[in-house]
Amino acid sequence: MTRVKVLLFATLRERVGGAKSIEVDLPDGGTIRDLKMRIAKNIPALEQNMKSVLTTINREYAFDEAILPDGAELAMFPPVSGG
Amino acid sequence: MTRVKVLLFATLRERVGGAKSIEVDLPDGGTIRDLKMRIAKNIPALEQNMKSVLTTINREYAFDEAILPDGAELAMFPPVSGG
Amino acid sequence: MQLPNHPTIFSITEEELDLDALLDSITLHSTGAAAIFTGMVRGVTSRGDAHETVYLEYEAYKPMAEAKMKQVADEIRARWQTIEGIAIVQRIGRLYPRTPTVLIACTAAHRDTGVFEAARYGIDRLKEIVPVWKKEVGPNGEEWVEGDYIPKPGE
Amino acid sequence: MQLPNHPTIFSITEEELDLDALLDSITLHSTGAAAIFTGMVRGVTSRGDAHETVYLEYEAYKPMAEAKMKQVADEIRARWQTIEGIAIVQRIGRLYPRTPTVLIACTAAHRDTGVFEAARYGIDRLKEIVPVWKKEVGPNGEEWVEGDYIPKPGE
Repeated sequence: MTRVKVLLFATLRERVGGAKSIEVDLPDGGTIRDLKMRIAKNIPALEQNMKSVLTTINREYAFDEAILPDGAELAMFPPVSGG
Repeated sequence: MTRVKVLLFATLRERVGGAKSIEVDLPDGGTIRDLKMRIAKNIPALEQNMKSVLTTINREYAFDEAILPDGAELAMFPPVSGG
Repeated sequence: MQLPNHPTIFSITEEELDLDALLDSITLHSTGAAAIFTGMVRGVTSRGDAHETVYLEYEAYKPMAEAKMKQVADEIRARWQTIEGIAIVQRIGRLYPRTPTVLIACTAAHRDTGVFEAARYGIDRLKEIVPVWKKEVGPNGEEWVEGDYIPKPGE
Repeated sequence: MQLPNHPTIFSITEEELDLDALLDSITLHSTGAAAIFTGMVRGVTSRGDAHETVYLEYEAYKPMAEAKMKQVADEIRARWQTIEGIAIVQRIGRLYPRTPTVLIACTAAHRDTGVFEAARYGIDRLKEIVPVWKKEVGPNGEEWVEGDYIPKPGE
């Protein structure tokens, strides 16, 4: 098991009371899909968000099959709305 | 005969030593074409310019057939090049 | 088509252009987007007859130029009825390389209803019908820049 | 395709946008044209779900947002090789109606080689891939604005 830290933004951050990040334990070699499933299970406030959330690994968009590298910077947020 | 004053800009003004305007005597009821012919004849420095010059009456573009109204503001200049 | 609160700014000026102030003056409470075009004096030109420029000397037939700027703004409003504010400013006098010389700015509620096209139309029309001329002064002498557009009746 | 002297400015900032300074920073000796897009906070919105806005609260994933702005600039240079300078700036924090929030500016030697299209492309891409969000605060409560673009692998 590895403990991974995930940065949260916008609605996701609000759902967890303003926390800038959460930490989750995952089996080694876990994927983005595993991460989302674990968050949906462990943090009920974020369960709904896991369906449409965008995920990044080291500041690049990453998708369900991607394996989480050791020590990577992970983030989750809704589709962007800047401008 | 009426004496008309014509404002000059850009190359035309330079051709007459920087004068901002010239004055020409024209028969009453004269047109832009008459004005250009008279200038070409009376002011040799401007003869070449009369072929491609733009003319305005009261700050609107005017063409060869237009009759010069009494007391109108007349101007002549080359195609514009601002920006 | 100009609504009473839709600002139109046009001027021939010898002052430095202030983009932030001009933009502010055409921003309404309903404005969400602006497209701004500016032209600058090029110190070096590669396209066509390649050359260097020391400075440009701009001259205008001021009252007619301002009237034609107003006409360009009216033409923009007739084509893009979504446009809220319009600013058209031409700086004149002696202007050196890198100096902004002209500005056309158009505002609207959203970016996809014509602001870019309106600003492009505005600068194209300004270069056709607004009576402003420039003399180019280079290392080897000076030359008036001549346009090539002949206005048609009604323009 | 970026030449060594072709400036690219990108930033997430809490400071007021300074259009004149930004334009100056992407103006070369060979520059003759600039297209600038700015977005502002609308106080009143008529299109779609009509509503009023008291202010917007912007938030960014700053290091990734700046990296994605750099990517947008690279995409612009790959598409329009005539572009000289590019500035992309997003202001964040609490921003009130009429305030410019975002700027995309592109410069080139001439106006007819893509500056307008490049600036339009830039703001469209920023709204797709640059991680910035806004919460809208109105007279009757607040709501996060949700985008609808899902980046594809490699974006």
